[in-house]
Amino acid sequence: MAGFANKYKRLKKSTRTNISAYGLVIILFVVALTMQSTGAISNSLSGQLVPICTYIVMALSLNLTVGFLGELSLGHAGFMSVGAFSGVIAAVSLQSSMGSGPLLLLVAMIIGGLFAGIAGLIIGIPVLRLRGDYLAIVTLAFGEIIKNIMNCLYVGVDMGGLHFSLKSVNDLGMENGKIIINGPQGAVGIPKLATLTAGFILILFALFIVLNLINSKTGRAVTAIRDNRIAAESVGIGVTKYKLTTFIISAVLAGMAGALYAMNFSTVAAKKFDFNTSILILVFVVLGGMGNIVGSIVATTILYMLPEILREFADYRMLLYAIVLIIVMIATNSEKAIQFRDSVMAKLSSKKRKSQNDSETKEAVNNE
Amino acid sequence: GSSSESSGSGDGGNGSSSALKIGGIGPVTGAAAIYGQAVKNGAQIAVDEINEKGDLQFELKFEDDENDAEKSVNAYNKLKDWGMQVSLGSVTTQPCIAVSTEINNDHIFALTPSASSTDVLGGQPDADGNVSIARKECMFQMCFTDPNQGVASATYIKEKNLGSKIAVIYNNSDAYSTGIYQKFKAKAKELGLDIVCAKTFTDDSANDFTSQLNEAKDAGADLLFLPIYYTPASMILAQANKMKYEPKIFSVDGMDGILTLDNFDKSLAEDVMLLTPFTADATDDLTQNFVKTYKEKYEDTPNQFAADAYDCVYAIYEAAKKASVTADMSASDICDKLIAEFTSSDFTFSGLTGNNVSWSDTGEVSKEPKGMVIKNGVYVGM
Amino acid sequence: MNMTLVSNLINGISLGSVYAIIALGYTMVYGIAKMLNFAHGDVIMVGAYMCFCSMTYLSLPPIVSILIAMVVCTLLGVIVEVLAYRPLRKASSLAVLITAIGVSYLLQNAALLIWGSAPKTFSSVVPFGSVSLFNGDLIITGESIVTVAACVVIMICLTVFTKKSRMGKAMRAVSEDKDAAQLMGINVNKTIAITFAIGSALAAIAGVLLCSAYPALTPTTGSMPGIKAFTAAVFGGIGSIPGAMIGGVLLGVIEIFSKSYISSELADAIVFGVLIVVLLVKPTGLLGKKITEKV
Amino acid sequence: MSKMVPLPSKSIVPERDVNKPPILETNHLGIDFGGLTAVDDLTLAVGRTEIAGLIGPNGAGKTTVFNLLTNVYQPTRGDIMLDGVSTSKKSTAQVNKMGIARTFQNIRLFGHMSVLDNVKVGLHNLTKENLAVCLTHLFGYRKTEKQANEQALEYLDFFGMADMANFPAGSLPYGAQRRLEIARALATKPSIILLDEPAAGMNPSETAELMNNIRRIRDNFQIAVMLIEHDMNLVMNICEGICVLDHGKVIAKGTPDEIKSNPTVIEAYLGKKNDKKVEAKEGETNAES
Amino acid sequence: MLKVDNINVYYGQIHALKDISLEVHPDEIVALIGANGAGKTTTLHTISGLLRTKTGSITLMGEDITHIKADKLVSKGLAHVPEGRHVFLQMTVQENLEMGAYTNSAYTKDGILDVFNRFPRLKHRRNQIAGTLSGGEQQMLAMGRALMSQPKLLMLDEPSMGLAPILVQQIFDIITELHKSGTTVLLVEQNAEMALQIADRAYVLESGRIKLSGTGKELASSDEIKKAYLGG
Ligand SMILES: Nc1ncnc2c1ncn2[C@@H]1O[C@H](COP(=O)(O)OP(=O)(O)OP(=O)(O)O)[C@@H](O)[C@H]1O
Ligand SMILES: Nc1ncnc2c1ncn2[C@@H]1O[C@H](COP(=O)(O)OP(=O)(O)OP(=O)(O)O)[C@@H](O)[C@H]1O
Ligand SMILES: [Mg+2]
Ligand SMILES: [Mg+2]
Repeated sequence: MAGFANKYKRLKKSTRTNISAYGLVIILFVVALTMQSTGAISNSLSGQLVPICTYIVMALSLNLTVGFLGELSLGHAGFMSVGAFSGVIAAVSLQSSMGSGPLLLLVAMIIGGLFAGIAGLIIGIPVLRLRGDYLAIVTLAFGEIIKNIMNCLYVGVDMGGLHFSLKSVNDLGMENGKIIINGPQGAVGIPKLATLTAGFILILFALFIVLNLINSKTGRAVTAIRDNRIAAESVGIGVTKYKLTTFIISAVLAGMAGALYAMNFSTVAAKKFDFNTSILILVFVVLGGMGNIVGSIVATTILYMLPEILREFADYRMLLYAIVLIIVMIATNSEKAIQFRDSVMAKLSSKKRKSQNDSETKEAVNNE
Repeated sequence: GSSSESSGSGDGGNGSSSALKIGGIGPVTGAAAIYGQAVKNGAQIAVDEINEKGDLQFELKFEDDENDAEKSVNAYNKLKDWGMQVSLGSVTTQPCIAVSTEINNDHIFALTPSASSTDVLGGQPDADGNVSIARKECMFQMCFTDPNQGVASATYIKEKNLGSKIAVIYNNSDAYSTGIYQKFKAKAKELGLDIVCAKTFTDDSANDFTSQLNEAKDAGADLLFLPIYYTPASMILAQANKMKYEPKIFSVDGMDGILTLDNFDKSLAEDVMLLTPFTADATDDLTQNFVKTYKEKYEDTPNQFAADAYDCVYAIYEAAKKASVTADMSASDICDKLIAEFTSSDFTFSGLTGNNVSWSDTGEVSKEPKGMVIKNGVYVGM
Repeated sequence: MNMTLVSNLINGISLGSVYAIIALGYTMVYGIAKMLNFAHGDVIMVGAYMCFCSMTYLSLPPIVSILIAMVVCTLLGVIVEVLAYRPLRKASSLAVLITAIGVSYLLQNAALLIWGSAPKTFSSVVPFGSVSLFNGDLIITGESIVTVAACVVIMICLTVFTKKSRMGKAMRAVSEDKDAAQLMGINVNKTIAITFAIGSALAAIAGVLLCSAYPALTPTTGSMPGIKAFTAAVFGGIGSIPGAMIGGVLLGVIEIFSKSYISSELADAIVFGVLIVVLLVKPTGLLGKKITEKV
Repeated sequence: MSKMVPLPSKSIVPERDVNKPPILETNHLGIDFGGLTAVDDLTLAVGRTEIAGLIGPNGAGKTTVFNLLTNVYQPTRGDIMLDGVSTSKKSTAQVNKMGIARTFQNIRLFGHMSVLDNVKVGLHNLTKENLAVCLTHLFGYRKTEKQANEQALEYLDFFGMADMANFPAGSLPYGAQRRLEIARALATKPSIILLDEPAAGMNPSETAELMNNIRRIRDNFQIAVMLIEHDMNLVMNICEGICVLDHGKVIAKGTPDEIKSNPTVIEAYLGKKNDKKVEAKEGETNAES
Repeated sequence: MLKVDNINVYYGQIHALKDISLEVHPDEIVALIGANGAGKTTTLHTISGLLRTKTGSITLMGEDITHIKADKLVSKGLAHVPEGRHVFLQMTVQENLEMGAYTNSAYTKDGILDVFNRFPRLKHRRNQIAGTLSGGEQQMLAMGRALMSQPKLLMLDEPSMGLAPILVQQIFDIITELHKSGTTVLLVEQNAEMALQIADRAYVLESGRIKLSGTGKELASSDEIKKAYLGG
């Protein structure tokens, strides 16, 4: 065991991140799956599994934009929205020809990712020209615009194919068709295709993409741009190209997560993907640690379950949630807390050393 | 508001306790908290009263969903863990659509007090005959469906000849409001009513209505139809008043509660007409008792959400007794029995929101909307 | 002349002025403390509730109620600053942002527990009614007049304050370089606390005026105006006081006009769309200073 | 066109081809910031393997010239030719691909990345990894990464920094950071490298090492070097041609000896005392930092 | 005037200053020299209250200032020109100088005149945004700004960094002049040669410890110093 731990320590940092990220996800999945199949899981927890998967993918996706690209995005739920609705349209309209199975889900997720990617491209081109908080506000604006447009979107399908309208159901001009998206009422009657396994595979896919990306030439370029844009330009890195690439990849992942999300509930409405949802995902990312993949996964899981755990406190639970959030932020980020943590860590490690080799430590102390 | 919520044994099994477990879901925090809290309180009063009677015992657990479909499903799962046998669905429409699917899959009987969209029940075609969702047999509604109210409103206006030029302001980001409006529009066309202007707002812009009002005024509308909840409606009334624009105002059950608004200038609501199944000012004993208890317990005046919830619990109680449901039955068995009872032709129910109320097997309620007009700060029948 | 047009314009300016007052608070805090204080909108809500309570429950006159609201909000702002934001002075701006969101949730949920979810109808603090012009074709509400006037006065006061006063100068210095400001003898913590105090007092005024014009008061009253005002602040160039004013007013006018003449469904999309276009043409907002980064 | 160093120059590199056109030429280059003319009418040329110096008082416009050469700023007037090709309308990144690399007056490293990765970022345009390779880590990813690592290590080795490869760049001592910045610039395979005050903040022994390194860069990579420096010891010792700027204008051009004795330069830049010192203690330090 | 007694300063785990003690007497120029990362800047930051010391004490003109924060020290006569200048980049030259007189507003007008006399270059750029000044101009501005509080003890952190030879000379001339007009100076420099020339006394810092101290002349002629810092 100790030997293994040592070997693990000697690995390259990126390899270590990879192992712990994939390992964590696989272990969580196996545990959840066994619990689910043996029935040793509460309905409450079981019902949260797929949403947790989608939010983990959302957090990974946002971490790519915020943690790695270093650009604050306050409208990430917008991509989730695009993915969710395009996925729903695909699933509902293809349901009759493909049957509702994993393949339909896959197609829905791919189409969701594709359209979110297109949205990412359209939004990224103007947005990424801006800097800092201005960029943040424009992503917020785009998030609101997407929500607003989705709120006015009417889609239906009948024998003649898909019908779209931005006005009302009546303008769809359908005959005996099926309404897929009904403006502010959103989509109803979505086939429930999402499963824990699908969520797990999507997380693995997102991890694969994100981890590979950051440990590659593109990843280095992106990190370089974040650390020092001017220097990155001076060594021949086209800033826009790499920012846009990353942004689009992030959007695609968010779109796929959105499609999975929609397929887990029989209904989904544009309102869901608002500023608050964007912020929620941002909270996952920031609490997990910017650029920290494992952190994102852990923080998402814990923070998603927190309000459910706090249900016992009835009316006070959201108040408690807010207080926990503030305290955790201060405890993990304030100067004093960090100093305190460092000193505790120092003491712990020195104790460890002491137990290992008492006399040596003493000498060292004397020397100091 | 506080609740005297008894904690469940949580062993997930059915019938281990002597009380029938009723689960409710709704927003008790967040922007829509008012509706969830009203339902929670109304249902709790009914449960307390029924338990006093000493025969069939109820236990109510109410979970928060922040008016969010996802959280509503989470809350539903939590209630399942608790051992819920009968459900009150979910208070608001969107979450209830999501929850009703789960409920139907799990075969648990549900009677929602307030989620009024037809999609909650499923199986109902819209104006063009398009069906978006199949019938969920376990789902029943206590409130009018949205189309129902739209049609009723148009008919009422036509019959009583309330206005010749109609303007509508509705909440485009709200399923309830949009649902009523769409049906209203279709029916109005059929009846030859003239809608001169239809303007929308969203939850995010529910502050300033001057531009909508200006437009209605310019279009010469003499009747303003407001298929919306009373909070934005109160602002519309205030702003119209400031603009010195005084059309007749006709509204739906969402308007109920406007008179109970804290500090509201009741003169603004003078002559407002509305369709509502319940008024807190009604003089019958049932209503007066309910209002009194509610005020004592929650220091607030109940609105129709509370009344519908109260009725829901009583309807379930009566049906359960008739169908000889006992607390030790499984949720699925109870569901079968209650569906049979609710859809049987000889089951009717009288409560706060209507007399001789019955249900069809589509899950819709059939009760008479009451046309009310506000005179001197109180409701008067029209 | 088309009176509806004029009336819409006036309503837009009036709504915009409320945004502007909120935006001024945002801009102050952002400009000096360099943080997006997403809890600002909720301070507005608290201010409105305080004013409501002292008017309805204590039957105090409006002026006194406004003052009480301002005092409470000022205290609240400073307390939040000291307890939640000050420990994070050296942390990343995102950590502060998330904390601010936590504070926002906290205030909303605390208000929900204290005042309940049912809306309160706010009685206007404006003592006079509407002014009717052109035989009643054009009506200007008292609230509009007071809001616009208050907005202009506040903007002028703030501009003079930051440009001329000693504290104002200290604020500018702190906003640029906290360490250097300290070396000039400026107490950074005190300066930031005062900034929060001013911003929060403004929020109280904004809350009172907002609810006077749009009288339904709930625990979430401040959220959307908060976001809109934040947009307005960016629109005008965040950190710039006249910018916040112009941004707010323009935003209000665009909102009302797109509701009236384009589409009320898409009004918000249009507002945000205009913001994006403006930022693309002028990346730091209408009056924002260009950030000069010397290479 | 006037050459910065009159041809044939007193080149210390015998094989330099004086007949080839210069690598870098500027033509009446100028830029205004609002009312301020930061650089005006700058016309100069740098030979293929020349070490050229750009000196002048603070605020003379030296850094601005570098910013113009790398298209960080777009010139108000004039144009720049790199190896006979105009660089106008190009982005900084494109100019780098054309062959101009630089360092910065205030160090701009990628502080959170490792030393090795900093150089690998420099190798960016020479590493053949398309997006598909990046996302999948297939299609020869290992091979290209290995190559990149080896190349990067070579550059580090050149500056004796190979043993620091895995440290975060931000944690390096100051002198090493300066060297790393140069290594990163070199990794882009430029035909001319621009160094903005490379000796700033260095002590005399570090400076001596730097001088040596600059010569090695030129000899080894056969490229031109243009540097800005206030350390006259360094400038006078290694530059073959020097251009003196003041108020954005060229006030003198020539060999170190010519510059040292130019009264205008002494007046504007070197100062009387300093000048004496430079003469007196030639070869010794007169280090500025 | 200033007495630093056995201070130990940490950055998290890093022990940056180890038992540093030094003294500055009235009307002295004391130089603090040492290689990069020796801890010179840290020492100045600790004295001026921007950093805390774990142990030891700092006394300024007889008053214990160990726990006094930076902003209170300005009015006690301490001015610190930080490394990297830290001028207010978005303010004009004039505004920067006005900020310098924050605790000393009565002196603003005269002070600005005085600074412009010393640094005529700044006068021409008085309305330019400081962020666009060249390095040397910014250094002058930072010094000028510090002088606006009419300090008794002026601490300078590498004032000659990045300056043209002629300006380095000027800066050192100004320091000597300031000293003559009664300001005590604590000077941190990498440019050991120049610093030792004008310093009455000097301390040599190495890896967070005081390694040597003595008069400027002594140190300038010490072999050890010559080797390490003077390129000899
Ligand atoms: N972005 C800008 N906007 C306005 N003025 C600028 C800008 N960049 C530089 N300047 C001005 O141009 C002049 C030249 O600056 P530059 O940085 O090129 O000087 P330098 O010669 O490098 O000086 P130093 O040796 O001190 O670094 C300065 O007066 C500076 O104020
Ligand atoms: N903010 C910081 N966090 C961690 N370590 C630091 C920090 N600042 C300085 N150090 C470390 O403290 C030590 C002393 O640094 P300091 O800046 O005081 O040196 P210096 O003598 O001023 O050097 P220079 O000549 O480069 O200015 C160095 O080892 C440095 O790495
Ligand atoms: Mg320069
Ligand atoms: Mg230093």
